[in-house]
Amino acid sequence: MSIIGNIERTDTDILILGSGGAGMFAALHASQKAPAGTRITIAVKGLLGKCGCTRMVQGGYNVSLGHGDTVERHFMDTINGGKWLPNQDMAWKLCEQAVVRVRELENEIGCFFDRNRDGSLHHKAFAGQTADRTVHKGDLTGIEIINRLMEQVLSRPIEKLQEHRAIGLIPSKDGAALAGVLFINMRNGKLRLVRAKTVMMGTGGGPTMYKYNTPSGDKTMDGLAMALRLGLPLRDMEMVQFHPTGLLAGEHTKMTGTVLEEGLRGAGGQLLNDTNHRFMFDYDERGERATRDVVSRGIYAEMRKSNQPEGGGVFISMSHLGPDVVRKKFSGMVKRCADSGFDLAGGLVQVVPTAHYFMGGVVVDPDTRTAMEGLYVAGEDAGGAHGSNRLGGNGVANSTVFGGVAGDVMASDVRKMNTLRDPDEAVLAAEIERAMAPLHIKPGNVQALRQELQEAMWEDVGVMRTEFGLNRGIERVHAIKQELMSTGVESGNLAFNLTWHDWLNMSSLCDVSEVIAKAALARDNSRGAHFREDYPDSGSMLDSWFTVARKQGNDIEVVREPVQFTLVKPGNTILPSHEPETLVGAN
Amino acid sequence: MLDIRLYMLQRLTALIMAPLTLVHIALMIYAIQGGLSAAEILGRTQGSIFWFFFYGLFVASVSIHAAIGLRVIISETLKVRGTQLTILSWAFFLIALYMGAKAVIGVTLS
Amino acid sequence: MIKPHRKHPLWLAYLLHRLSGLGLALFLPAHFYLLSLALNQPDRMDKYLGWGENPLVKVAEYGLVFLLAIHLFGGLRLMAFESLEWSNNQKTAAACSIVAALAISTIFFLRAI
Amino acid sequence: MNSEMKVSVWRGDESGGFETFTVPTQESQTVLDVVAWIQQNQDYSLTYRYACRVGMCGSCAMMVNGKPRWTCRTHINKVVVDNKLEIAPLRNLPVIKDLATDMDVFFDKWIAAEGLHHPSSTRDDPIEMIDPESPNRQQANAGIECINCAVCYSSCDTVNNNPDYLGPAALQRAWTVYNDAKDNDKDKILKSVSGSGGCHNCHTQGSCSLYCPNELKPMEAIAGLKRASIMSLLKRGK
Ligand SMILES: Cc1cc2nc3c(=O)[nH]c(=O)nc-3n(C[C@H](O)[C@H](O)[C@H](O)COP(=O)(O)OP(=O)(O)OC[C@H]3O[C@@H](n4cnc5c(N)ncnc54)[C@H](O)[C@@H]3O)c2cc1C
Ligand code: HEM
Ligand code: SF4
Ligand code: F3S
Ligand code: FES
Repeated sequence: MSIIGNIERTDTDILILGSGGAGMFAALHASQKAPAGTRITIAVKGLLGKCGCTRMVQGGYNVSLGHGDTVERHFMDTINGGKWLPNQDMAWKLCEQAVVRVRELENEIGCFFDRNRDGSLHHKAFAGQTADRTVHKGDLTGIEIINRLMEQVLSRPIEKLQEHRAIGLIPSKDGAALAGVLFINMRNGKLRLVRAKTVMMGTGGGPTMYKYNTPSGDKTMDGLAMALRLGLPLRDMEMVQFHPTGLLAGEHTKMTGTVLEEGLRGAGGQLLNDTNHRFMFDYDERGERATRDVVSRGIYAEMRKSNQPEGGGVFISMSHLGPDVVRKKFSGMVKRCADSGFDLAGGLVQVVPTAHYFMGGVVVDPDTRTAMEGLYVAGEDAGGAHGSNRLGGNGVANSTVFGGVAGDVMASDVRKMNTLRDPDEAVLAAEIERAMAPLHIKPGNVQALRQELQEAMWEDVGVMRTEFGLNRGIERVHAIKQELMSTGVESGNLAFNLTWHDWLNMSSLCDVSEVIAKAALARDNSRGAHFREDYPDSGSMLDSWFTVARKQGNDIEVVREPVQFTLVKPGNTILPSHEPETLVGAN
Repeated sequence: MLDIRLYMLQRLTALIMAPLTLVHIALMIYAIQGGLSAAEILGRTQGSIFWFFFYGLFVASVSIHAAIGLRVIISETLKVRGTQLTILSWAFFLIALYMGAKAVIGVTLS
Repeated sequence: MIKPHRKHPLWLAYLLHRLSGLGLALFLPAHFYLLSLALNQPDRMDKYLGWGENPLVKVAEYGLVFLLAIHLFGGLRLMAFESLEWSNNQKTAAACSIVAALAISTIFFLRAI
Repeated sequence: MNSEMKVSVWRGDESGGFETFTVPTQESQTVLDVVAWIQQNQDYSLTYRYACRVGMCGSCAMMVNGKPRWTCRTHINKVVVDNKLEIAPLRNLPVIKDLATDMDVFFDKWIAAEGLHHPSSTRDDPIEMIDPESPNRQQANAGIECINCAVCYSSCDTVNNNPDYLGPAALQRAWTVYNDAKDNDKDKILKSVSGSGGCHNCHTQGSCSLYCPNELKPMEAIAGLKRASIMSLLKRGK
């Protein structure tokens, strides 16, 4: 226990976890709105702005700013895309505030989104939308957004704690509110407790417990695991979005799982199986242009059929469009494939569905408040805005909109909070103990366990699910977690000890994996990203419910809560009656 | 170590010297061809206002130009900074200017 | 030894420009000193110029003009790049300036002999 | 290619040294994969940094055989010579441990160069109409895709020689902002790039443009700043 006396303790007023769209906007808005003298701190697992997924956004940002598009239309698309599971008030706020946020990004932050020749914003059409709505900067939209945000944050008096990994949310003594956050300063391996009046968590979820996944390497569900341990309710945890075309280049390379952009299929890219058959039309009349979930399932089914021992994927073929055309139109993708040794323009590139986005998250209200006073959650860590499926382009809209909201709300809430709260030392001690545990046992191979977990989740809790598979998955995850608890890490030098962090990553991933599997088991129908082979039906829309999971003792309890149709009921629309069903292709 | 003022001065002097240098080189080629003696050189230049201004301008420019150039090289390779660096560059400038002036006067005026 | 990241034409051009500038700057005072001798001791100056017949000195002179030419053209190249709207022909320009420098000094050298 | 390679990896901080590992070669293998393999299989204490693994975050850059590169996008076929590879932390930045550097100075200079937007309107105003083909916009676009990987910064010997020098990435960013029609404080930018660490220190070494993995041209951006600052000085005396 002596270590608890040894940890560093510092204070701030507003503490922000993560530097994605959510974290950056929270920091900026807090610094704009908070009373003078308010201390603002942003803590992040990597370097400020250089980690997380917002930076990796390719396609763009959904905003109803042109072509006759309206907030109402954006909202309806979001609700339909989420198969009526979204929290409608959150979805509305998302669509409404996206307009403000994009203007803020352009006018105040300095982003430049692509323009039409006449100088107006260029919008493109993402799948599942009834208007050309997505603004973008080429196919590197995230870099533009995060770099500009980063500049603004760096130029303000905001304290930054880089390579500070949050490992525990520490409640106050009475348990009524949050007192602070426990970190590992990764660079020197020392622990640090930061007390704060308000904390916003924006660690970005990230379904990296799957064999194939797209998010950045630093994302390992730490936030949701921390919220789970704190006893907070998590919703829609079964909802994992797979992107149909992740690069398959072998298990030994980090290139595997990374996204080959949607546009390839949109432009006419063909998916072929190992007998050279163009199979997507066997599953959907739209062929390769069907929605993400449909194509992912098609590919998955095809992979299962071919049953290759190597676990090979299917092939994407572009060459029929003319290699030179492809090279020109998709130069970024062609170069990226070439860097891992593949010829996208002229040859075949192997692809697999890859875990891309996590719709589930902490239950929050539209102001990002959680069940615990002092804790706010925004971005991919928060559940509700997308329901069972996220539209392409709504991810970054979500994180930037609600990050900004959190910043505003915290700035006003701190005014009412006079003092910092004292942490519950018992919880603190337990969290320290948990993090230090692997340092006291015999070192083992953490990476091997990560691979096992990723296999288990891919096979049993993946693109297509069954009760049998899910139960087996839960058992496998349990066994792996147990194995992890007896696998240690060399403790000679804790400074920047990546293997220790691999261990902690695994711990978070195991905890959340179990919740995903249990929520998936609870949902005995197929909605959006969640597909049950034993319950292919979507269930009644009018009786839609969402899952809420929370930790009860050592168990995970999953309950169903009815969706409140606060703005629109299934079968209805809020669009005026004369509005056409879709505007795409109309202008 | 090079702010916009010094940068401008260095480029400006370089621009001045460029044509002067070309003429000078051409002259030397011509002179050497004919086999050179001190008297010959002096005969050509002494008492000529033109050559006085020609070489005078060159000397002034080159002293400034080379002093700034050396200043950069010294600071970048020997990590000398601040006042020390300023003193060194001025010293080189003044010495070069003094010696150059003496030479020009000797060659053209006396 | 030249570090790997430095092995490319533009960096070598930079090095050349710096070395030639340095060489010139060191030669300059000596040169001025020599010229001022013309005023006071014309004999000694003649003696120096007499060395001009010495092949070693010829090589040295060749070197000096070479330095001047290199530096001149390198400097013009630099200023052109900096002040004209940029062109993609940097490397070519660098190469040309060296060739031109060589040509001029070779002419000088040949004529002197 | 042989089925194994000898990889020398920098260990410790600035006063550290190289340690050699034997790593199996694979078909699709990047330098980052090599480093990760060593950490996961041979030496659990090896430190390196990466995030996106697809060339977007700019956090994985290292010196590979003495040249700065993004490692997640560098196939080993491009760099392995005689089955040997040498990997070190980026030059010109303080080393924290092994292959991870402290990038704070790099970003401090980014801000010091005024490489950030100076707003001329607010979130309540409409989005400005901007012709994407206008010359200014073209200039701004040329450098906009910088991922701040610091490859250029570590390739530049002027950075190495002059600790005040803002460096190619920061200056390129300043040039981008300078050309942005929406930016409201161009004088501030010119002022901040005209001081003793400013653009005029660049000796046109060209390594920045040569090594930038995104094929950006900081050297040309810096020349642009030199021009703009001189023009402004001539025109307005500031
Ligand atoms: C390849 C790819 C392409 C995408 N393309 C699009 C697109 O075109 N359009 C779209 O709308 N969405 C897209 N998305 C989704 C979108 O990127 C995310 O939804 C969104 O950016 C999430 O933002 P965030 O702020 O919640 O999290 P992130 O941006 O992921 O940031 C999370 C931050 O938290 C930090 N962190 C994590 N754990 C800890 C910890 N324990 N302690 C401290 N800090 C921690 C991370 O390091 C990081 O800084 C894409 C995602 C990926 C992976
Ligand atoms: C003849 C015409 C000349 C031109 C056009 C010229 C041009 C230049 C230019 C543009 C630079 C800046 C280089 C940089 O910033 O990297 C420079 C540097 C320099 N010049 Fe000249 N120069 C000339 C003559 C001379 C002469 C005669 C001398 C010395 C006697 C000289 C000495 C130097 C020195 C020492 C430097 C510094 C080199 C460096 O910073 O790397 N120059 N010159
Ligand atoms: S200019 Fe190129 S090399 Fe330099 S930081 Fe930007 S992307 Fe990296
Ligand atoms: S390498 Fe350095 S010197 Fe200038 S051209 Fe690039 S910044
Ligand atoms: S890991 Fe992001 S650029 Fe290499």
